[in-house]
Amino acid sequence: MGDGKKILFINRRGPYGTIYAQEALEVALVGAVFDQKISLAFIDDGVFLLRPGQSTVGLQMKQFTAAYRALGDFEIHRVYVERESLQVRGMKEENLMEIVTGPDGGTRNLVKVVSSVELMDVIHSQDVLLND
Amino acid sequence: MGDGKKILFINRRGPYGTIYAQEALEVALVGAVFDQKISLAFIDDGVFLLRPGQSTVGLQMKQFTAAYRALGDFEIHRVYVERESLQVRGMKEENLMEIVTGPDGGTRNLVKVVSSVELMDVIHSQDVLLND
Amino acid sequence: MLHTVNKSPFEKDSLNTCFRLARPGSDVLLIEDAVYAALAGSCFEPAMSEALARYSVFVLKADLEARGIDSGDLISGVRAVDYSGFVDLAVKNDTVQSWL
Amino acid sequence: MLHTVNKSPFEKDSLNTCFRLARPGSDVLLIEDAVYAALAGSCFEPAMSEALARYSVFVLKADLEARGIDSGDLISGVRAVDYSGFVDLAVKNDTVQSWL
Amino acid sequence: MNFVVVVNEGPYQHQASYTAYRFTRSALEKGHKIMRVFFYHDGVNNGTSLTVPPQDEPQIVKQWCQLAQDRDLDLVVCVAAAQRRGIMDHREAERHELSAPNLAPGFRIAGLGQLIDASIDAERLLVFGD
Amino acid sequence: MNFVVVVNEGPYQHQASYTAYRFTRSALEKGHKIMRVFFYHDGVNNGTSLTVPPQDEPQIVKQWCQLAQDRDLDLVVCVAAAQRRGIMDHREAERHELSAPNLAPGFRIAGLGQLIDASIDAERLLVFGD
Repeated sequence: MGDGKKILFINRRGPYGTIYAQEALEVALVGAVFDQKISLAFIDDGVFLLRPGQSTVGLQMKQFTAAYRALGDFEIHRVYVERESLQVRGMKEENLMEIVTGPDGGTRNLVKVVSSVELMDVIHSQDVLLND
Repeated sequence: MGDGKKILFINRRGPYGTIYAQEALEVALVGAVFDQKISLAFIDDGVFLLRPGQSTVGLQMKQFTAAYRALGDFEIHRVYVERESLQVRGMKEENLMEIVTGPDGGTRNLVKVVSSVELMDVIHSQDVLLND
Repeated sequence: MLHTVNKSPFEKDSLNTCFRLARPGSDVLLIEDAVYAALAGSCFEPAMSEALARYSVFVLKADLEARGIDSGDLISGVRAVDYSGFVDLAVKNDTVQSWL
Repeated sequence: MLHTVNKSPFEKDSLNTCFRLARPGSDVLLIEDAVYAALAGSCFEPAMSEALARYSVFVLKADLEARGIDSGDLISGVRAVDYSGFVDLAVKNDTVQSWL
Repeated sequence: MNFVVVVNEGPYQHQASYTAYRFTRSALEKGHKIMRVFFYHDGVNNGTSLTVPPQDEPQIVKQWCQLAQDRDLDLVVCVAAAQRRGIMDHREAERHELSAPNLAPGFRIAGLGQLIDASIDAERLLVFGD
Repeated sequence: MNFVVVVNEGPYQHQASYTAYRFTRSALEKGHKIMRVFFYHDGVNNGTSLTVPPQDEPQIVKQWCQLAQDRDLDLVVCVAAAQRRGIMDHREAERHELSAPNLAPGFRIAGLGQLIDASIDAERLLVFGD
């Protein structure tokens, strides 16, 4: 983990209805190779991005959210999900897509469900906030 | 007033933040020369379009809402404004921009404030609904 | 009359406006991000249940599947249709209103 | 920290999310359609009044004027700034979060 | 039955163009007629000839072009909206002395009257947007 | 102070590009530095050379070009977002064998690294979008 800037990518929209989250993921993956302290946050409809079981065969669009798992292969600090956003949407914490890191055994899920108050602290401790 | 189709243009967004209302007005003005029974409805943030006192000098954008008055020169059937949308936004009925019609004296304000239930009937009695 | 809605009810007010202005007996079709409104257990479920007493509510199947929502996740009474069913709904009803 | 919001609170949830996640003491700047949130007498006034107890709330003057909102229409405590004031707010705060 | 379809958003940023395309294709497959697809607002950006999307993503502009060719679809890009956003056919590019047109084959540029005309003549009008 | 400005929406449909432009101009007038304006998502459409808006409306593309020229501003259009949406410079148009480029003068096309780079080096980053 570099001593670079703390950069947080905030996702607040669901998948497929718009391209914002897909293109934001492309930025995050590029950012991950810059040796900065990168995190992602999923808030509001952004929590739908980590909903499992997505199949775009019928929609004939790219199922890009599978690529969130690739974040585990990079030096990503954390993936935060706001608990209040999940609750409002009837989403269960235990049903979120996992993003696993740690190639040599001892794997760890990067996804961390946090309260609004905890997320507030995360947001206010960043150097750069990117969102769309 | 022609016996053409009843076409309702529905405006649900305010001015300047997006161009939808401005370009929708361009369609309505073109539609007005086609000898159809044209009406407009202002719902949700669309009621902000008829708020008086708009000045875009500082914004350096076109103050297009003045052109709603031009509707009075065309064979427009009615301009409906939803009362509930006004109330939620703290807007007073008597403060709405007037759209006056009737060139030879006996002028009449095309703008009619209606309840949600009345507007429901208006919407369901149209042949074509255009919105953006 | 057919009313289509394409916005998540957690993000935008479009579906609430549809439910305020669609006449009882109307068909309401949820497409794109609006399919999240049919998710059981959300804070929007009471509004949707109330709407189901007044409208026939449909959801576009491809949009559900893409968003990881299967039939077991739906509020009961909501019916899934494919694009062909969307066309049929547009044919069946005299006019279509898109709440964007 | 500076939080900017550009969406009408009657249309989208952005401002509510801002108020949920902005730390007390933050600066909040309403631009574009978000300036409608500062309108006195709307159903959003209670939320805004509560926010004013926790944040310094600013509105962009050019956006107010364009939308026909004059200083007498504003909820008291909200302060109007011009683009230069916007830049000053961005300079004064270490980070800027845009709630879109 | 005779439809007119209105598309208000460009390719990729919003799902609107995809949904409109799927509806249109399905209606045609069921034997209905699409008298016109009218591209308005940012929808005019669907008419660009210059997209090169990644191969594993929808080729929505090409799909519209192909459908136009296969089914003799009338794809109309609004001229006023297109001028604001930089979509030009040969005639417009020449008139404004701009380098080169970028309107994709299968699309044509025309006025708002084409939308009103279609909404009068068609039996159903559907709007796809944001 | 050193800013980077991100623009996520195209010209005309949304106010984002206007607000970003006014912020940028004001910051420059106050003596600050704008190290880069990065156009992402539909924001890439600000880089088209083919807009001909009505004369009584903002000429936002030309305004960005002019500001770039006057102040030596670095206007960067994201290549991946631009390929999806049909914004091309000479090199890209040749590579894809497309008719002609449509990138406006004053803009350049580059990768997402330019956004990350800028967000690391600049003291403040502001996003303007929908």
